[in-house]
Amino acid sequence: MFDGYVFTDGSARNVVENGEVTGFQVETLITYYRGIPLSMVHDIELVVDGADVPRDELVISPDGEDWFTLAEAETVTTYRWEYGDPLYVRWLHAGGVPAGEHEVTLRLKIRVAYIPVPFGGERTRLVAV
Amino acid sequence: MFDGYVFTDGSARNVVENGEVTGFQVETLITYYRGIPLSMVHDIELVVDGADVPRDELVISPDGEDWFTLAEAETVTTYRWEYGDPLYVRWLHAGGVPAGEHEVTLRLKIRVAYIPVPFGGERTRLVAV
Amino acid sequence: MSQIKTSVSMYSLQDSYARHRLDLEGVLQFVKDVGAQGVELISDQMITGTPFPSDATVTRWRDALDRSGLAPVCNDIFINSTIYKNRELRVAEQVDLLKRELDVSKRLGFDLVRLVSNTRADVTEAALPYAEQIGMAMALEIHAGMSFQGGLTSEWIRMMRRVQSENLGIVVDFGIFCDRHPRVSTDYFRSIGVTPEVADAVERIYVENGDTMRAFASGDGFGDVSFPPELTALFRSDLDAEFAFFSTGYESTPLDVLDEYFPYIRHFHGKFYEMLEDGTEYSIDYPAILTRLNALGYDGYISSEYEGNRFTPVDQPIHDHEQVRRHQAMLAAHLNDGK
Amino acid sequence: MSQIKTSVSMYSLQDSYARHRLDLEGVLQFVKDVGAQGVELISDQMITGTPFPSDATVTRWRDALDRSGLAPVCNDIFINSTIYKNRELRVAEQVDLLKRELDVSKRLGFDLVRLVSNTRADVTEAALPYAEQIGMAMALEIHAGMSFQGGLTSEWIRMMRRVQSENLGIVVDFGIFCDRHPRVSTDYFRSIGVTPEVADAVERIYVENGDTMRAFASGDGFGDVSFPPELTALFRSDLDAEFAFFSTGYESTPLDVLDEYFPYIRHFHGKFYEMLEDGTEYSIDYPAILTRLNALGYDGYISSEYEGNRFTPVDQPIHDHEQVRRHQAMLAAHLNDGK
Ligand SMILES: [Mn+2]
Ligand SMILES: [Mn+2]
Repeated sequence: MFDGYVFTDGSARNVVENGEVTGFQVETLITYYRGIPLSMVHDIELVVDGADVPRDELVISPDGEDWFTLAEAETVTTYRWEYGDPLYVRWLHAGGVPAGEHEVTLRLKIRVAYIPVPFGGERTRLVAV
Repeated sequence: MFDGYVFTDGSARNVVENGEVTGFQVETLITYYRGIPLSMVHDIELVVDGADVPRDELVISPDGEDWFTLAEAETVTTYRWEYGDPLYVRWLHAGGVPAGEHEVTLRLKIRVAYIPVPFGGERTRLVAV
Repeated sequence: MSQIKTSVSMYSLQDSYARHRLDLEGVLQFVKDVGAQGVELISDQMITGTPFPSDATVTRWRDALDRSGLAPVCNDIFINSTIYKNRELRVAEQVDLLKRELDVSKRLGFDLVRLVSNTRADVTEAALPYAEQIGMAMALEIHAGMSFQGGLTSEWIRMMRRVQSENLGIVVDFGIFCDRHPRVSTDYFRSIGVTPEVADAVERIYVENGDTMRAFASGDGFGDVSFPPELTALFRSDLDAEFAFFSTGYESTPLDVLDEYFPYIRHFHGKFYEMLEDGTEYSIDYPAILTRLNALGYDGYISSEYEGNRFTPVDQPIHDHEQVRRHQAMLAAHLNDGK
Repeated sequence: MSQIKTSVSMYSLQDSYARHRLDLEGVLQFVKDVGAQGVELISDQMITGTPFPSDATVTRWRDALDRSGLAPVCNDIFINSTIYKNRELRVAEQVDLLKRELDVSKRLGFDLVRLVSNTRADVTEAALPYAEQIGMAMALEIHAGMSFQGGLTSEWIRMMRRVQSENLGIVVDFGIFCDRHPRVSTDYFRSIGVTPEVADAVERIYVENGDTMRAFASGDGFGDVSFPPELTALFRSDLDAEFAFFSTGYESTPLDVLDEYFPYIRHFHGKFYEMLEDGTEYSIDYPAILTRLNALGYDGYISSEYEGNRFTPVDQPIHDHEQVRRHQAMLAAHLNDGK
């Protein structure tokens, strides 16, 4: 029901830092109707051209400045993913993805108050890099 | 240097709840000079008559009312272990330890501000239960 | 003479806000323009930095609220009991979070908060002295799928009846009065691949039993669900079970509960899924409810709470403005029914 | 004319407090009775519920402080950067914790906090506008083993020199002026099994090099330590290495640093390990330091900070009262040296 908020159109890009391509990044809105502490992001999966990105190569950021691995994020209660703001999901991967078209799937799970079962959404896009 | 604060004399006892012996418990003061959030208790080991107690059978409490496994305690920032107050360390073990004398070792490690290496203390006592 | 008033929950405009068709000021202006007298907020949704928004953020909200002339009716709050992956928060921790939510609600100009369903009775009771001290009322939402028969809800209500405080009450969500299963939900699940026979069967069971919550579920919003064999025989995928479970989030409750709980009711969520062109709601008989409320002498607010947004197929436009407009028009047309 | 004043850090009475020989009021009364004019607190140590003590706890402290007539000189604070096992807190999170510590220090009646060594410069600078706003000064402790040459300390001092705020400064701990390695430390480590030849060698290297910090360590309080081969050849256990490393927590720094940093010094920790019967400290030449401070015109406080407690063999009595009494008597006797 919140799939439409997953994986913002046009957000996929290689990340360039100091002239080097250091990774690949997408953005998403929250699959919920309110903002939550980052620690309530339960899981994120990124699939590029059919291959799962290793979980420990993913980092997330609510502001594009401070980045956390998914393991770190489990205790990040002090940074908020605001409703209507993007979460940045970055694959730390030297060289990023090659130029051209790629099939990319983003899956997101969050925890909500008093509900023991995390829920979320997913979306696949063909993106040109 | 703080070993003298580990394992309070006379604190070892079997725990009786509703007429049943449900475990074995010791108390300790902090191996430091200030109070800390419970999450900064890095590790606790209890050895009874030469046998290590399995880590997941240990629970700790700063007040004797709310108890946390060591895994849970990693995120317990809201309960404080006050300086000069006991921490209760309980082995959840039906029947407790048999009546008689036992050699019990308590080891404690905490994390402190800005120091990456946890430190603590240990103490062995012969206790009569 | 008693007079029911209308408000709009900003929840209804969530998609407009998330996709930047409306900002905070725009949402309030819209609510004003559709004729509501009051507004309901979800501070976690549109107040940046909640529960510790900056003074500038609070001032921006209060200035916009003042300019709109809308009454701040209710703030919908949550206790993030699942904030850590490795454990659920203990009572004392939840009490601290609840107090923070009361504080921010007060700063934002409210004197009533809606507690989300399944908020614990012991947590609420422990925070009550603080709520009384700062002048905040706490009202548990009675929401379909987790309404009166739910374990945590009934425990909370027992606490409320025992304690008898002016600062405790309930918010009834009209989703408990769904005479028909919302077809927008069925259509949405069909669009993402629910087995058509499952969709038909769920709709049929809803009709036969009044609702599917009583047929399948525990009333706690999650936990054990038992589907009848004639339904499970049709399941072809997890999505089928998900849809069947999801259908238990609507209830067809007799309006008599309004009489029974009237002394405790602080506010209503005018839940709606689909406003039709003829000015009626597909699932909920608003004229009947309003007639009953006027008979009881209700003089508080009913908030338009649009939930159809989540049943719009991916990438299709969400007509939240039109839906809210129609809903407020319907409330206005029937506000004095039965008087 | 300038006049140095004396205070006692409640740190000195930690064992009396932990073992309930003195309560909070008793500690303050003791400090008053030994002749100090001021008191230094570690709020994490003796103020229950820090950094959010109840109003009752704060009132109890302030009433006892008022009754004692002692001046609240400094509160020693910590930023729990290691609060989570799985990561170190980020700058923004540490800034929030620092602001909380400033708030509680203010509530407790202080206008100066001591930042523990290795507090980050960027964290401090980010909290500075808030400190200025509420009228709190933040002074980094210059502690032996992590003093001027330490990476984080020198970074902090560069920040302090650049920013030039009345609300930034340093607290110098006299542990940086250890002419001799504290023998109570050596004796303690001997009592728990350090190899006697290692104990002798460390003492000898301290004498030969002025201290062992310069001989072995990085000056950051942890991290890379390189022991000379003639020492490691004697190691028989981890305890030997631990003792050798621990010895780098004392420094023999020329008193000229007092001249250089005088404009920035807000307060002193009169560290002591062992007050002798003749009224001198075993490791630190107090008359020389006091003479220099009077020459500079220092008119602030020096807090008695007893650290010998931790070197008392397990289950032996800790003579904190007698040690503090002797230390205050020594300060009184030499307070005007060189004037
Ligand atoms: Mn509702
Ligand atoms: Mn010091």
